[in-house]
Amino acid sequence: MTIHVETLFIIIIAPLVSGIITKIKNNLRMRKGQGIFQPYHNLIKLFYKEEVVSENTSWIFRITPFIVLASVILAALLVPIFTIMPYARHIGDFILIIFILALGRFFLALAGLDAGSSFGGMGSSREMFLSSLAEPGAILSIFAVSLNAGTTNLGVIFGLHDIKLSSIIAGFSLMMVAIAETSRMPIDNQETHLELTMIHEAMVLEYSGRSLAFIELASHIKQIVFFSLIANILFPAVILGGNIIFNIAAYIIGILGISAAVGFIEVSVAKMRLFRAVDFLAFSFVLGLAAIVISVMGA
Amino acid sequence: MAILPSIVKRPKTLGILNAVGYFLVLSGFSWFILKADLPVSFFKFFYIDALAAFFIFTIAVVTFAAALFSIDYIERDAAGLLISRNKARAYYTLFNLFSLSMFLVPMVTNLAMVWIAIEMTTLTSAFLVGFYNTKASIEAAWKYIIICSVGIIFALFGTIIFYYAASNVGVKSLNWLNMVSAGKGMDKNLIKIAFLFILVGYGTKAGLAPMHTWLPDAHSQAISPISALLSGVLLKTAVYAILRFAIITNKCVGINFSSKLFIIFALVSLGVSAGFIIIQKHMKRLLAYSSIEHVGVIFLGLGFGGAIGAYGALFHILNHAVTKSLMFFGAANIIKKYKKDNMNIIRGVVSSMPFTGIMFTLGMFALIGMPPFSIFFSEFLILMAGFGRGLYLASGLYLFFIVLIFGGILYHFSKVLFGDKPDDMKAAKEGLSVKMVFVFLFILMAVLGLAMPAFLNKIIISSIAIIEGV
Amino acid sequence: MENFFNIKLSFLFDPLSIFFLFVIFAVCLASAVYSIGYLNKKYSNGKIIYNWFLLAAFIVSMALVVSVRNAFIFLIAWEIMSLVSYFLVIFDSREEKSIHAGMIYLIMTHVGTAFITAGFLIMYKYANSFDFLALKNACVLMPPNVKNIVFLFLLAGFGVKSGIVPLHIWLPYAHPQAPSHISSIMSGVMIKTGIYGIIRFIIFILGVDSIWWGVLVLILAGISCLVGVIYALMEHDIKKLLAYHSVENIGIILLGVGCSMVFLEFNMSSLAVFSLIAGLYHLINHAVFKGLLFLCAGSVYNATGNRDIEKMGGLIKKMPITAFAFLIGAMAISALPPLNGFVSEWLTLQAFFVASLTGYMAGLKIFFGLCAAILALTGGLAAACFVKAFGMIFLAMPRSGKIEDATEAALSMKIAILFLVFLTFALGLGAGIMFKLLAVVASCSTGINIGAMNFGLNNFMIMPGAVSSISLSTPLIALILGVIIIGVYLGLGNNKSRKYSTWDCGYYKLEPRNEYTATGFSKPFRVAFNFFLLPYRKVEKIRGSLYYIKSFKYETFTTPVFKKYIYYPLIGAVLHTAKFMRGLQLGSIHVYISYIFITILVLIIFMNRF
Amino acid sequence: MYIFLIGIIIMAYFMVIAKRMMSLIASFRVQSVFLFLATLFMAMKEKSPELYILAGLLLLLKVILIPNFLSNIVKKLKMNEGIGMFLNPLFSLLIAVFLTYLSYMFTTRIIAFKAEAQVISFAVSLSVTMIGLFIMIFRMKALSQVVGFLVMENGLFLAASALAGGMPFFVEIVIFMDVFVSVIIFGMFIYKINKLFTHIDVSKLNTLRR
Repeated sequence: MTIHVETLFIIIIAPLVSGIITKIKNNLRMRKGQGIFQPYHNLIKLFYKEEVVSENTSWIFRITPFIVLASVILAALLVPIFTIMPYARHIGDFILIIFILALGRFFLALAGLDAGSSFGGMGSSREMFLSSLAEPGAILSIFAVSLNAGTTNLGVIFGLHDIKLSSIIAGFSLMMVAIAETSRMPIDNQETHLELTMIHEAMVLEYSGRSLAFIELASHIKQIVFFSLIANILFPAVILGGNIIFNIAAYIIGILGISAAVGFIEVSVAKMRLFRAVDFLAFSFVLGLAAIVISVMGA
Repeated sequence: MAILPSIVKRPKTLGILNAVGYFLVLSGFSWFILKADLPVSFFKFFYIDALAAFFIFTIAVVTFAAALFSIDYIERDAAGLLISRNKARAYYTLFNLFSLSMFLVPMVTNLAMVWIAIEMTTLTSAFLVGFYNTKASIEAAWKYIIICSVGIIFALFGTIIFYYAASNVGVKSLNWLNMVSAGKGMDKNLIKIAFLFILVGYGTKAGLAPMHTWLPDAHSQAISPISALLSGVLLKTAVYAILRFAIITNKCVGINFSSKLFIIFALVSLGVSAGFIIIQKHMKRLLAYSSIEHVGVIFLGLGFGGAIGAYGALFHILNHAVTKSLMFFGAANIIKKYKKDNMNIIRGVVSSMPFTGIMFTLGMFALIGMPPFSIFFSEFLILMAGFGRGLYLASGLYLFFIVLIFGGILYHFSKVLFGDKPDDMKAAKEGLSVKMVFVFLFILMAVLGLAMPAFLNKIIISSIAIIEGV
Repeated sequence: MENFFNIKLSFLFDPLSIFFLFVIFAVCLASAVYSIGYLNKKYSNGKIIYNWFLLAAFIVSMALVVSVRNAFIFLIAWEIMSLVSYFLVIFDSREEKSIHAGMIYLIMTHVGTAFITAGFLIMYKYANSFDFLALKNACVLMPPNVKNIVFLFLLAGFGVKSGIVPLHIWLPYAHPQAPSHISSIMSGVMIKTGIYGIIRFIIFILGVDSIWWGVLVLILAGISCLVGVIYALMEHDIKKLLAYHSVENIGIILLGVGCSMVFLEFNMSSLAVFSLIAGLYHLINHAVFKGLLFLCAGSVYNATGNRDIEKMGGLIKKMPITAFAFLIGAMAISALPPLNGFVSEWLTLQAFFVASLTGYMAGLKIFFGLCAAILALTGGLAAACFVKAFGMIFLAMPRSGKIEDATEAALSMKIAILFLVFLTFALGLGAGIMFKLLAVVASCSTGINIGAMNFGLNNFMIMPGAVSSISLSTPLIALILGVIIIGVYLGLGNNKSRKYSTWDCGYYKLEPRNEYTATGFSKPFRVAFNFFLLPYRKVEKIRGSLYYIKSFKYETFTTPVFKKYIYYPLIGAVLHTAKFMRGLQLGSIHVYISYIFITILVLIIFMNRF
Repeated sequence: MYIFLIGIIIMAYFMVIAKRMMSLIASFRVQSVFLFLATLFMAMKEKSPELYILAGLLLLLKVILIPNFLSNIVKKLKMNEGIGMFLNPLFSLLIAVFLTYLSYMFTTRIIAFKAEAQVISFAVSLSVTMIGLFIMIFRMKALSQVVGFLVMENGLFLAASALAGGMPFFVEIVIFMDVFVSVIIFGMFIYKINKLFTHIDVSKLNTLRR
């Protein structure tokens, strides 16, 4: 029954990772910055705030937060964290994760359109645009990784006993996808609410109170799901032997490393124009293709 | 029957009597086919074998339909003072002479007599083409009679050479049977030349491109029941003549010579008709060009040869006769109703004259070879023959042209048939006789494909035997 | 020869036919029920009877097409199907537009039929019979180059019917013009008869002969996917949008089929069966949810009287059930778990994965990877497109006055729609069972015996053990999602909230014209794919005076690439030749006679050539 | 024998270059006379009564009746003068000669005849037919087309009687009748044309196109 613990664990630490990233950014920017537990405070605050709902909205707007939350939690269930076999290995595989996340995104985009404000529409449009362009890169990197394992079964994949060049490249490709999906720089900027630049934030602009809390939480979880995948691809737990302690250690190191990288990227690059983002994703696609080629070559 | 008009005065009764007469002819002849064991020949001048019987049957069908249709048509013309009563009577006289001469063609056994009969059809129908004495119709008639006579001269030339070739091997007669029997020994070159002349000569009459030029004019200007006769059966009589000579030729120089010629002419005709159909404006001219197309198809079938090809060709002759006459009658009604022939102006026929419209629509789909109508089957058979003989290029071209023509006709007629009718126009009622014609033809059109009548199948099969010269 | 005309009307009820019959009857049942309410007020009684007559004929002909066992009768049924559907397309035959659409449709499909006929007749030459099984036996002896030609002919012929790019142009014309229940049948079922033809005549009868067949099909399929979905994104006429999505989904189906053709050539039987299953599964899924979407579109069209989604909005409040149904359809077609579209796309992706794992040559492996990428991109774009469609039609504020008095559809229409919604769920959640059934169909049509294979068949999950060690269980997905949603909702859902108008940056009142438009929504895609769409715009200033501009009119268009660079040149060439030929017949009798003269001379000169 | 043939061919040339309708008809008459003589000659040679009768018919129809009929038309319609042609006489004459040459070559090349006489007469008849057609092609007036038609007819008759010593008798008779009837019908149509168009220049009859 450690499994539930795992999933609960990442659901709990998910906001923390965001906090850490923010902390790292602030430190890099020579600021004091907020504590790493700030996201929790935000969530709690939002959770007890009164909710303001636009009167144009329909039930779509209402159920979206729950669906989004559910989808990311299901994704979290699919991801192996420190034990090889994920809880939900009978439910599906690596490919399913992409589709599950797509479900949440679909409803978020609808909700963005629901209120009838042009920000929401703009946000949904851009979100769908970027995510649809991110799909090929994601699927290629998944394929590359899975080709090394001979299956798309996550448990088997992360049970690999050797680490291949193609997997690493695929990991980087997935990293870029993750940046796009978790609306980080240089694709999107979580910090600003400047109308013309925001993407994810614009989409959820109409949400407030508890619904917003759910959506925030969902995006934290989504982020950690991606990070866990990448961490498991780049530093598979098994390098350190099957021991559970070592696994946890490896996992935490991985997550921290990735967070650091993300934080560093966020402060060091400027946000791209929407149509430059296409090139960014195209690059991830090319990386994924390269990964496939290499893994077909057998490296 | 030619005397009939001199007795009866009123166009209507005249027409009815006429139609009844042709009905008797049709039914009598069908009975004759059923009963008599072909071939039969009486006093060595008339000779009816299966092939002839088949053609006579076709002619009988179409003439009957035309006669039935004429009743209403002529009466309305006479009522509308387009033509005087005498003119109406003249019409029936000519009609009868015309159909008599057409009936004569397959009946006589002497090839020169065949030639004369065909020349007679030209001479009699010329007046029917120029019936309305308008400038256009007279022009059409002149072109028709001149071009056909020129063609027919060559046909006679060919006949003479045939006769010479036959007499060289000691058969001093133009009797078809003797010539066939003598076929083997004749001088090959001579026969070849003769057949070329025959093909060009009768081909002119049959409307093979590039000798087809008279056809669209004549068909479009002729009085409508006659247009049906012209493209329904007149062309077929010429085909019959060519067929007769082709049999002799094949006996003498082998199948390939004639089949090559047939295929070439057929493809040219298909191509020409396709081009002209696509850019056509006038309904009856379009139908005329489609007749050229179908004659091409028939010759393609004869050219592809083999049992299947010949079957397809003969079957196609009947189908085309039926369908095309239906189309011409429909066009006649439409043109009478809308007072114009330009397909860019006529709209919404289905809503303005439901019965004719629906019949015309179905006829159109039959004409462009859609199942379950009969033409689909014959065209398919011919295609089968083509592929069966491995003539891929010819068959491919055939398919290509068929598709082009399909597109062209659909493009023109779908606009004419559907769409909005002119506001001032109210839905029309057709006369009983007209309805009868349409129903009669439509039944033939629909039934022939699905369920071939046994006796027809029988005579077609045995005429194939004749064509293949066994 | 004598017995040519009494070909016996004989049937071949193998699993493949039965599968297609099921698809046909499922969708046609819904559409027929739907049409009761749909036609009710709009048309006269005569028109309605006419509709029923045509509908019956249509269904029967389709059923014949997929169940006869004789190529000639198949051809007849095929043509009759086209003819009847033509009459259905021009059902509102008063509009020039629908006449034009019907014409394009019939001409295109006739071109296809010509190809099919040619293919059949070449096969007949070897078999001397039109019976399927006889053909099948004869095709074994056929020389490979002939086989290739037949393959190309059949692919072209059936490709027209199923709307493979670049033969797809008739779809966006014909589907919108037909009445909606007909569009749902045409797009849901009729274009599938093309797929049936491909499976029956290329896989079953002809037998895959070389790798490039499969690869060609895959390439065409990939192109169809992308082109279809991109055009759909640019389209704002709801029914045209759906029609383009049919092109896309046909592409997805063919991805599965082509993959299986490649495997057949490698004779990796289990994989061949598996990927064919994927294709068939997507086929039935598409039939169901596309039928559903078209019916919903029809209800919307009935309620609002137009098809332009820019003029809609807020309908979810007026017609909740239709909105719900449309949402389900949209989720299914954008492959969102746990609905059926997801299952088949997942299967297809698995097929590609295994292909790129075990394909013989490296190049092929990478090619399969690319196919997967294309499929993924297509899925993403489809999702975007349906966010646009659903959002613009049902959400936010009405964009035109017409919407205000829109009402929910009639009872029969609702029943039909909900029936299809049920099927969508059933196909999604019953994936295990469907997989089992389809395995039988696929094995029959590939002639591979799956008895030996370990397909780990299970009612609750797909475990293609023969292919790889993974499993997918849609019921569990649904269960978990449901539990979490309901749990969270009951546990934490209730919260004090108040209604207030949307935040409008202090702008005094938010109006529909402030809303985001469909054009705006698809702008990023238009820019991203401009290399293919070749968009251009027209800005029109209506000036009050030299200095004062009353209003702007901004229109944007995309160039119809295929029409412009393939079809117009062809038609132009034909017309040009025809116009040129016009010179042959200028009415001069002398010229006419000289034709005869020249003919004679030429014939005499070349006599010995004949 | 050859004299007649040469006469026939020469007359054909005359017709090609003839400038006035009357001279056209006249030369046709003369040609028919030659034809008649040729037939008579053959009749004497072969001693066949049928050929005698044919010759008689020829004389009656082609030498007397038809030319008179035509010239009546000419007189009635007053269009003796100016007989339009598309080519100038010299050039058309060249073409006519070329046609003769062609048909001679053709005859000698292709067909294996029994007797020399037949070769010549066949060549002549063929060329006469061709020339008749040629006349129909390059003469504008309707009447001249009729004459061309008759010339072709003459060629045919020559061929028939030269090659096969005449077709079966009754056939010949009927053909004669047929020709006569058709000429009369042509005449009627010419009258109609003249009535409607006030000219018989058929090159202007080109309203029906494509």
